[in-house]
Order: sequence, then C-alpha cells, then structure tokens
Amino acid sequence: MAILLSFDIDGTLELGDPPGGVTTEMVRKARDVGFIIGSCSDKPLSVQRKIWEDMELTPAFVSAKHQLGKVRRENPADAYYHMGDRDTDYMAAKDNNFGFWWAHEAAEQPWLEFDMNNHEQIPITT
Amino acid sequence: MARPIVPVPDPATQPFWDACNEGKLIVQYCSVCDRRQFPPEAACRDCGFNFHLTWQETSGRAKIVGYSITYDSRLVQWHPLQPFLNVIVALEEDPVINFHTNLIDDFGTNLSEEPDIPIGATCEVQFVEAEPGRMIPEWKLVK
Amino acid sequence: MAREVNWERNHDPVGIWNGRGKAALVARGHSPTDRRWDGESLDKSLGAFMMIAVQNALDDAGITIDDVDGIIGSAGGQGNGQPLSDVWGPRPYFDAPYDSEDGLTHVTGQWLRQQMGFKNLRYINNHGDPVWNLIGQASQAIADGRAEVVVVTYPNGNLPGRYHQDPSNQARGPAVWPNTWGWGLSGQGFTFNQYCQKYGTNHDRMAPFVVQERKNGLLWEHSYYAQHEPGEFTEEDYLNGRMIARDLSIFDCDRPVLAAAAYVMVSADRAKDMKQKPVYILDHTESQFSPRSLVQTIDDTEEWTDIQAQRSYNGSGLKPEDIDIFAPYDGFAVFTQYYIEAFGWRGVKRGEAHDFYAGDISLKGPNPLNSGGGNMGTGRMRTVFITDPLEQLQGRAGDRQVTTKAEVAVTHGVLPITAGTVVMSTSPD
Amino acid sequence: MAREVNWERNHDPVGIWNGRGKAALIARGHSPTDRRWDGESLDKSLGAFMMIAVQNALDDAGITIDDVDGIIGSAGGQPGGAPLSDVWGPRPYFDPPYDSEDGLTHVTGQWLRQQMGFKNIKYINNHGDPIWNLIGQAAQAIADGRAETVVVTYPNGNLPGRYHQDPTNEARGPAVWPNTWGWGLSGQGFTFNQYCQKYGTNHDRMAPFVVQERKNGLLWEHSYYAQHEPGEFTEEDYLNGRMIARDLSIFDCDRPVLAAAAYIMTTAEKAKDMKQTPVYIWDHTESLFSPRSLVQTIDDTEEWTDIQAQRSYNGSGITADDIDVFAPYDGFAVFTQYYIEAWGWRGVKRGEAHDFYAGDISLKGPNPLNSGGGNMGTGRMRTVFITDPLEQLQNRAGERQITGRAEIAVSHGVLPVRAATVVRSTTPG
Repeated sequence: MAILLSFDIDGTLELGDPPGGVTTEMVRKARDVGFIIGSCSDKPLSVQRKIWEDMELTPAFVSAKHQLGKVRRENPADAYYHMGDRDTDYMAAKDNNFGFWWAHEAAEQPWLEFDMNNHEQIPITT
Repeated sequence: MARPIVPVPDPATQPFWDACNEGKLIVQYCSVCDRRQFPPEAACRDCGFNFHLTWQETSGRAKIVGYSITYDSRLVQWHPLQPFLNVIVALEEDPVINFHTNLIDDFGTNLSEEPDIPIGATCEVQFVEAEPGRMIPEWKLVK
Repeated sequence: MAREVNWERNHDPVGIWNGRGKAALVARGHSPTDRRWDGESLDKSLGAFMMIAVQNALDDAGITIDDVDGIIGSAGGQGNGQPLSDVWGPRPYFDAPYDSEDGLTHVTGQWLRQQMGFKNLRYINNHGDPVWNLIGQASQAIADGRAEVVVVTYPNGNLPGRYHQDPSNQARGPAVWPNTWGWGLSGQGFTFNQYCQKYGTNHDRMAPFVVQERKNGLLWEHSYYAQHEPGEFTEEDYLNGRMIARDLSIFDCDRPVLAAAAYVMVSADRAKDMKQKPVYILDHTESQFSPRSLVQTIDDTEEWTDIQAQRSYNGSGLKPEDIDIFAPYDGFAVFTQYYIEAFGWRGVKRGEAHDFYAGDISLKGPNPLNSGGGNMGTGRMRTVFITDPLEQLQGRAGDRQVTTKAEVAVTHGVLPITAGTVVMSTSPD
Repeated sequence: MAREVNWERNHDPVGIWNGRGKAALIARGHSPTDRRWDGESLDKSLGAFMMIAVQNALDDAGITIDDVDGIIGSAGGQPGGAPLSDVWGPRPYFDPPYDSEDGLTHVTGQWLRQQMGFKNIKYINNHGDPIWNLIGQAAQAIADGRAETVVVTYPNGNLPGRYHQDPTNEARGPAVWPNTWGWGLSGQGFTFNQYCQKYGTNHDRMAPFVVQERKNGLLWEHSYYAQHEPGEFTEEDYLNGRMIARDLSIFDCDRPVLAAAAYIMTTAEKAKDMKQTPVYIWDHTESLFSPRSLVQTIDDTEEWTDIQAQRSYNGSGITADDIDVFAPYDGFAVFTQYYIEAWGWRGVKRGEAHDFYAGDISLKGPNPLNSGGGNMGTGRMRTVFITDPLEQLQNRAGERQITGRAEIAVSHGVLPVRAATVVRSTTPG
C-alpha cells in the first residue's frame, strides 16, 4: 500500500520556526518504514528543499500549504495524511480529504501503528 | 445562520443597530452641511458639531466597489468559513458611504470556486440575524 | 519643562525646511536579528539587543556615550506600556533591570540611560514612531538646538505565538465594522484588487519586485534571511505563495522578527568630528489622513500618497529626477507601487509600477529600487529603509553599492494613511 | 478629502512667517452688546447677533456676501455641541433655523452660510478658538491660498443663571482633583499670590491698571459698560471689590456678556480694492502647555509666557521697542502683568508690572496699554483685542486714538497655558 505523510514545517518539525515536536529522526523512520514523505508549508518551496537537504532526506514532494490538492493529484496513494499546528493546516487537510494530526499528536508517531498492507484512511471527525 | 462574530452596540452606534432590527438601514446626516456620515461618530466631521446630526434612512441600494477573499484571517471565529468573500459596496445615492458585506446569499462562504464579482453591479440591503435579536445588514445582488 | 510634541511638518505648503542641512545622519548600529524572543534568554531580550545596537552605532560614529545629549526613539510598543497583542505580557518578571516589560519587549530611552550610563542627556523622547518619523523628529530636534548628538533607537520585538490572533466572538467599538463582516488584511487585499482592476494588472506581476528585494536583502548582513534563511527566493516561490486575503499572498506580508537598530545623528557642526561621512537631512515631512467612510479605497490611497509626495517635494525643493536612492516602504508589498507612482520616481506614472517592475530594477542597473531589500528582503524591522540609503550615500554599501550616482536619497513609510518622508543628501545644500 | 487642521505655528524656532504680509485685516463689524439672552427673543439670539456683526463687517469693508469665499470662526462653544455649562441647553427649540443650539447659543459657519445665503464659500472651519487663534488661522488659510476673502466670526453667548455653577456632590474624572479640595478660581488666586510673594507686591497695586481699562472701555461704543453702565469706575470702587479667591477680587474677573463680532480678512492683492486701509498680518504664533503637576505655578506661568513671547518675536522679527500698540489679554486682570513682563514692553521686566501701572498708562500718554479697554473695560467678549488695534493702525479709533506712533500692534491671549499672538502692521513688511 502507498500511504502519504505531508509534514508542515513551522511549529511541527524540529527544524521549523518555531520548532515542533516531530524530529528528523521520526521523519527518517517514517521513510524507512515506507511512507511517501514530503512537506507542505508556508515556507517558500526553495526553502523547503533546503530543509530536506539539511535533514539529509529526499522528499517525494514539497508544496505550498494551499496546494495540498495538487499533492494528492500528483502522488497516487491509498491514504493521505497531513499534520500541522494551525487551523490553516486543518482546513487544508479537510478540504482535500486528507487525514489530519495536530503537531503534538504527530509527535507521538501514530503512523507507526499502521498496517502497511491493509490500511484505511482515518477520516477527520471533528 | 449565526454569524461568527456579533457586534456589541455602544451609545454612538445603538440607533444604527436598533434600526437594523426594524429592517432599516440608516446613516448619520448633518442637515446644515448636507452630508452623510458612516460609521457613526459623536459629531459631524465637517462642522465639528452634533447640532444638526440626525439619522437618515438610506435607499438600501448600493453598487459593488470591489472585493477581497479572506483565506487566513486573524479572527479565529471566521476560520471555519475560510475562504470567504469580503465585498465593499457604496451607497447608490452617495458613493462616499460604503458598507461591508459577504454577499452571503449569492456566494456563501467556504468559496469553492472563483466568484464572479461584477464591479458596479447593483445590490440591495437585507437584514440577517447575527444572533437572536440582533440583525445586521447584508447585501444581495439585484438580478 | 514645557512639553510640546508638535514637531511634524504636515501643513501645506510646508515650504523649504528651515532646518535644511543643519542635521546629519552619520552612523548606524544593529543588533543580531532573531525570529523571536524565547521569553527567557536575557542576553537576547529586546533591551539587550537595543544596547548592542546603540554601542555599535556609537562605535561606528567613533564617539562615546558621553558625547550623546539626546535619545529619540520608539519604545517599541503602544504608549503606557500596553502589550503589543494578546501574547505579550503580563508575564512573570526577572530581577532588575528586567523587572518590567521595559527592557524585554519595549525599550525606553530612560531605561537605556540607566543601563548604559548616559550622563549628559538633555533631551529624551519616546513618543515617536515609526523610524521615518523618528529620523524626522531627531532632525528637527537638532535643527532646533534641543540636542547636538542624538541616538535614535528603533527596537522591534517578536514573541512566540501567532501575531495578532483574536479569538473573540463579539466585536466592540471601532472593531464592530471590520470584525462583524470578517474584514482584516482583506483591507489591503481589497485596495490592491481595486488597483488591479483599475489598471488591468494582477498580483503575479509583483513577482519581479519581491524577488529582487529578496536578492538585495541577502546582501545585507542584518537581514533575517541573510542570517537564517540564506537560500535564493525564486519567482516560482513567489507565484506559489498562499493567498492570505486576495490579492495579498503570504510573500507580500513581511515576517515579524526581533531586532534593534540605532542611529547617530548630529548637528552639521559636530558632524565634522565623526568617523563617518555625514549624510545631511534636507527635509522631513509627515502626514495623517482618515478614510471618507469605512474603508480605504484606491482613490483614498492615491490621493493621500500624492499629497505626501508633493509635500515632500515642496519641502525639499527636489524633483523626481534628483532622487538617486529611493526606498519606499513595503511592509505589505502592495504599498510600494502606490509610493513609486506618487513620487513618480524614474518617470513611473499611476498604473505603471508593474511595467516598471518588469524592467531592470536590479541592484547594478539604472533603477535600483529598494537597494537594501526592504522588509520583504530583510524581515519586519523597517530599519533597512534608513541604513541602506545611509550606506549608499556614504559609499559603504559593499556588495549592495549601486552603480548609479548616490548623492540624494528619499526614504518613505509607513502606511498610505500615516506617513513620514525623509530626504537625505551627501551635501548640506 | 484630506482633512488636516494642524495650521498652528507652535514649533520653535518658528522663524519668520512665510506668509508675512500676504494677508490683511480690513474691517470689523459688531452686534449690539447685551448682558444675556432671554431665551425667547429670536432677534437677540447669538445667531441673530452674529448675522448683524457679519453684515456690519461686510459693509465696513465695502463688499458683499458674494465676495466672501471663506468663513473661519469659533462656533462659540465646545466641539460636539456640548453645552457651555449646565444652564445652556438642552432646551425646547423653535422653528427652523432655530431648531438646535446652532443659532441660539452657538453659531457655525455652515448655519451662517444657510441663513445669510453665502454662495461662493470654498473654505469653512469652526474648529478654532479663541479669537487670536482665529485671526492666525485665517491669516494662514489666506497665505496658503485656501481662501481669498474670509469672514472671521466670534460669537460670545451668555444665558440667564449663574455662570458655571455646579451643584454635584461627587467629583469625577479630572474634576476629582480640584473639586474634592474645593479648588476653582483659587487657581488664579494662588498663582497671583505667588507672584505677589515673589516680587513683594499686592493685589491693590493693580488698581491703576483696571481703572484705566475701564476708562478706555467707555470710549469704545461696543463696550458693555459704554452701552449699559456708562458711569466712571474709580480706584475706590476697585479697592472695595469683594474677594472671590484671594488674591482675585470681583473686579479682576470679566463680566460675561452676549455679543458677536466679525472681521474681514483678505489677500494683500484684494486688500487694495477694499474700503478701509489694510492692516497686514506679519506673524501669528500659538502655544499649548501643561502644568508639571496639579496646578499652574508662577514658575510655569513665567516659563510659558516667556516661550510664547520669544516665539512671537522670533516669528515676526520685531523687538519690544517696535511695538506701538500692545493688547495683552486681561480675562482675569492678573494675566496682563505676566504678559507685559514676558514681552518686556516698554522695558518692563519680571516683577515690574505694578510699578509700570503706577506710572502713566493713560490713553494719551506714552504707554497706552490696552487702549481698547480690554475685557475689564468692555465685558467678556474679547474682540476689543482685535478691533482696537485694527482701528488704531487704521487711524480711526476716534477718541481712543493714541497720540504716539501706531504702526505695529501686538495682540495676545488667551491663557498663559494656551495662547496665541498676532502681530500686525500698517505695511506688508
């Protein structure tokens, strides 16, 4: 199965400004487990690419926050998740039929409990 | 529909909101300066006095001046409705006087597609309930 | 002492300033630039940064604290010490001198005097804001003989938490009008949308301008981006900017930062003894308007900026072709076009700014607009609008030094509705 | 439209006024002077009186309503239409145009335009006060080209009932400080008492001054006393005055009256076509101070009046010796000594005014102080401070015409804390 994780940066990743609870190590682990990973942030695309370089990881995508729909179109997957610290992140996820975690929830790495062979996207309920 | 944020009247604006509850759109008018004034102030901005400052009912008709669409407001209560439309209309009989509207009847909020905002198109006022007992002016396009 | 604060030149026709050439800007000093204060590190508070900036400015001028007899500054917040927004104080305080907001998120001249040990001050004023007005105020104070050697202070704070968020579901006082209809940055979006409709242009045509400002900003060592995000900002980045309020995208809004700057200004007489070349103040003018009704329309915007531009030309006796260095504010990127068109710099008329952006506005070209990078290129500290023109006129802008003549500079800000313009020159006449 | 009201010259050093000689005062018109309005007679309301005064001024200048393009006035009360005191409105109103306070106890330019049928007005301003400031404001408006021929209106109302009586047993806002401790006119009494202590003088030494003002006032046809109480006021009368607040007696307080005056001011160019000899405005300057703490001390008073006197000298370029006609305000008789000493007229220094009063200050002598009689000699209408110097310089003061040179006049008022000075001359300078 293909499951996509979209990371907001500021307030979510530890390299963000302000730093969030999701460490580079967690992102690396998600990649190693087989998730499609990338970022979706208000930071300029070029800055997002630079941050991935600093993490020594290669993202499948970088995206502006309002272009989450494009991420879906360009990255076929069976389930999509976005995580972030702002209403804007939540709305972007909701509007584009992504699952969503608030940044503090994401820091618990809920994706590590997924069955990578049989997973159904957890809908946004709130 | 309850509005995200409701206005709290103060002495200067109470007559305006009371009139809204009666279905009337009123603005201040200084009879000696022959000048309308909105938003309401304690005195006429021209002569500096309140002697001739009264309230005058408007035609309730206006034309669209321009618009914006809010995607990311600092007003937290509005977040669930993003993106939403912000339109400015100018009173037909006195284009200096303008009003806010979200044109809710025609375009709603959570805009899903590009709105067609015809600049210069005529609108008329309608009153919508911001909360029980509190009507506020909104505007709709005259077809 | 009799206290009068009415120093502004805002009554038309202002006429040539009688202080022309009597005051000079000679030196600048900056603190490091951080994104925000963590609320704990006392060596990185706004007060600590302000002291660093003041010392750097004194060193730059080659003088000591004992030479200074005036401090003119913004305390960095609203009067009476009100917090800048809901996330600013009250907080638990620290030991003196950090036992109040003064020194943490605001910095008064009186606090600086105490901390830094200024002994010879005879004039302190914290009532001004923003930096264009402060430079004007200091020029006027010097021309009037209130002080001879003035430190101008401009601290700009930022704390954790989102800027100016408002959770209330009720609107009161003047806020009933915007908030009831969800109006906010839409004000700037609306006016700019009117501009686009009026002149048949669109948001994306600002790209070359913002991209160029980012380029210029990377060449200024105090820029937030130069220090913390030194990658190139591309047209692709700009065009993918998320809309905040149409037609204003996230990359049209400046980024709040924590930084302080100080300037040394002196009388023309004293200027001769300073380490740096004097840059003389030829004029300062100010304005404050109010909209006709609820909102600021493009017509208001053009009327107000025209009045202020004419006022500045009237006060300085200059014409557009005399301006070598032009630094119109860009706190929202949409402001700049209104100002360029009002001042008619490089012959740009109403509605032509985007065409102008499409031409050569590069640093080494004929039209080096905002050679310091503006707020877009440096962060929301505003002081590049003073520092860059100063350095250009002193011939010490380094990589940013323009290749055109750099003898007369005009810097202008902040909003169309309330503005100050400062005219500087390498010569006192 | 951009609306800015900041026309005052109040920022030192003001420098020679760039409008010098561009505006001229031509003519004056007065209404009858009554003690108070009865609340019924519409032909004696303040509005009716104001119209009489305007028509008289127009006739005096030899022009018609159609020649006028500006009205600058005080509406005669607080902005916002707040009543002057508890006995002033709200009341039952009459048919239009007397259906509000405007026309009864206040008179706006807009009301006058409507009632009198002014057709060519392009500038109206009611925001100024008192009369010295209005003359300055009109001079500035003319010099700036806002209007060419301006009517300046100054209505002064009075209604039945005691002036400013306050029955409340609670004090709120700024009134908590004076009212809780029963402070009132004691403010003027206190400052004057300080003056007496400082310079070793006393209340009774003001007698020659007040008696002389009463004498002069009887020679002015519009004086309340000339019209209604034409007997001689003697030194014995003064010395038997009832104390109101030591050291201020009832004869040191001006008498509230109902009267209106209007002035025609125009450009130097247009002045040539008018019926009367032009008197040119050389300068106007203004000031507004605030006490260091609760009350105005003698030190405050001397500092403020010194600043304003120097400002006026700086703005007009004249010296004390150049002043032929000197008209310092006397709304309380104690003010005048502060002003004379600040200006140093006839060489009077701090503490010497009472000695000066003891000399020859008669109308036909060498030092004809307040040749119009001031408020003490005419009632609380203040306009004699404009009319008398005008007539002296036009050489049509009749029995009041002084015997010395009358080419340069200085009028000054109202309070030490808030003042304006107008300098006039028979030549444009």
